[in-house]
Amino acid sequence: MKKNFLTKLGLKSNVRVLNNDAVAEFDDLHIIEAIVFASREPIHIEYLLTKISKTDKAYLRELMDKLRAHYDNRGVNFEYNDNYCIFQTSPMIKAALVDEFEETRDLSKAAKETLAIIAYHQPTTRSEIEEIRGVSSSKGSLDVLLGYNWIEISGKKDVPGRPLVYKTTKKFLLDFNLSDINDLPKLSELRREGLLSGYEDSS
Amino acid sequence: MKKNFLTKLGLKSNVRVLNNDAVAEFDDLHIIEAIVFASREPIHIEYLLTKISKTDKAYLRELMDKLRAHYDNRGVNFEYNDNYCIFQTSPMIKAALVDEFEETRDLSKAAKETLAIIAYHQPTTRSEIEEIRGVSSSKGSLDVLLGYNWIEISGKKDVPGRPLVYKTTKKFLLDFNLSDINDLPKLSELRREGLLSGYEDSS
Amino acid sequence: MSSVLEVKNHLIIDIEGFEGPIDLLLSLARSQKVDLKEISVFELAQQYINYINSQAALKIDIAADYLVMAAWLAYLKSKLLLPDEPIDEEEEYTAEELAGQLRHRIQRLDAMKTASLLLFEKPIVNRDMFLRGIPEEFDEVTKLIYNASIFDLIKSYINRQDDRVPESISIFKLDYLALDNAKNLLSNIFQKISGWANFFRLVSENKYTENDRSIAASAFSVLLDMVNEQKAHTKQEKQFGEILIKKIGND
Repeated sequence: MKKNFLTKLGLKSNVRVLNNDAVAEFDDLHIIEAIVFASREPIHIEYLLTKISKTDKAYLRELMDKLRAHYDNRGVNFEYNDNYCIFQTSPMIKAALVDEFEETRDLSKAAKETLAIIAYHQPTTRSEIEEIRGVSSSKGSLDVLLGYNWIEISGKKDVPGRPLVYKTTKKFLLDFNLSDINDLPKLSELRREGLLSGYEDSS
Repeated sequence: MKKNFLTKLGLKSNVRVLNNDAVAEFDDLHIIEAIVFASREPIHIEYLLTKISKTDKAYLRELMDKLRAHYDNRGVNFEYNDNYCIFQTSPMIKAALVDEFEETRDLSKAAKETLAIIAYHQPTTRSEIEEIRGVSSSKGSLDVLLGYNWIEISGKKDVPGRPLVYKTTKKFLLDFNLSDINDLPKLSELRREGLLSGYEDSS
Repeated sequence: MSSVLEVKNHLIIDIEGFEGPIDLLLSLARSQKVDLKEISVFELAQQYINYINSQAALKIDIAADYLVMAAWLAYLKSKLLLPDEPIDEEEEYTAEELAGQLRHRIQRLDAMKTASLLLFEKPIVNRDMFLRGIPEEFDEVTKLIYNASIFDLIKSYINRQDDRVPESISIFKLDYLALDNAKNLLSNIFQKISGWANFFRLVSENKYTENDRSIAASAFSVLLDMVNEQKAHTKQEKQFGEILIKKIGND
């Protein structure tokens, strides 16, 4: 019965009218699974809404929850945030895969801090980064982060000398599993404490 | 290299440790699943044998059968022959999903070089681009960049032969987050930032 | 690498990985075991100075940044003992305000260090988990999105940037008479003559280029074609004698 229905998918809209909700759901679940599984890039939820039988976010969310549960204990997991879905290998079996697939080497402490400063203060300049870290050199860290495509140059600051400004990229959000930049850990707390601005601004 | 990953997983694994064979099989199944998922090419069965707990083809075959059965009615299928394993979108779903699908790609090296040269030297001609790149053909790259609307033909140069001249477009500025072409960092500025020092030597 | 940097790297290695004076201050502040907001800057300044002194006693090179901070802290410390009045003539900060600023900088670095730990402790793509290796395309894949950042472009540019870009290009004028031009030359000549005429003299009167030999060769080649096509008569009275030409018919 399931297969019978699937063979008619070419006539999607006509067929769906005739079939019951359960079949449509079975269908939709596998459409989402296929689309997301097929891609190396995260798939936007809005895109998925155009592919299933109802343009209904709550319904889609239900299906995504089902998929996540189905893959919960597997070698491959289905993950999503407010915007994107993706399949990725389970972090729990990382050790079996790192030799073959690992692309992100462990970064220096300096590079990690530089990334955090850019993420929380963006857009920001090299001298602002160095001011916060209290050191006068950050070029190596910036190079590494640019190379990973986690940050990008987004123009110049409108102050004397027109220094370059840096901000994080979409790839940064995706690689760190953040829905958007407001998803950064403790962001609102740090804002409230005035730690993301100068002393003057906060007092 | 036979690893028992679940033993590292805390409570869950403590429960499973009671039955070692079952734990190993649970691990092995998911390692196969993850490796086949993440691999950039169809995975050879001999390689999988080096990653699981037993170098035993019959055992591996059993696991592969289980995986195939698990994915039988899904949007994605696990397939194998005598040598290779692969995940593939279910043919029925694939047939149903015949329309636009976005894919992100990296620009070819040639296209990136060509775009960079046009950005920094505009307006410029094809032969000037080829002179800088040291190659005699850049038509393909120009076509890609024109197709992407990042460059446009802005007239003809007033020299013998009246060659076409190219310049970057508004869309280029938009896509690369530049408010103005003068926001394109100058080489001297990048050097001052201490960036790119490694690249000079590598050219 | 400059000597200052070498000194600093040396220092960073030698004193337990502190990356600059603020980092060192943060470490010392943590040892006070109170909330960083409540930290005693007076006490911290003394700790810092003691630490730097102890390092100097060990004859470790101290980078300028650390010494500048030590001097400033000594100054601040002494001012903190005085009544609350502006000590900085230009900006008119009180000692307590300067201490507040320092406290803020220490807290801010602490916050960023914590944030970086939080960011990197969670699973990260391509480090802890991996994505589909063989992406599949569905039929009618039409939309490709190209990934390229300004940094990619600059890298490409740097790799190609060299001195081969010419200042200007000069193209030499060709020093021979093309056959098409020779045909025009001969048709001009034939319009002017009636009866027999000296071919080479006519040609040399209608110079196109400086190279007479090239004109002669091209013109003669065209002339032979015309004879062949029965558009012209030629005759030569003797060996190496003048070549005479005459039009056939009226055209």
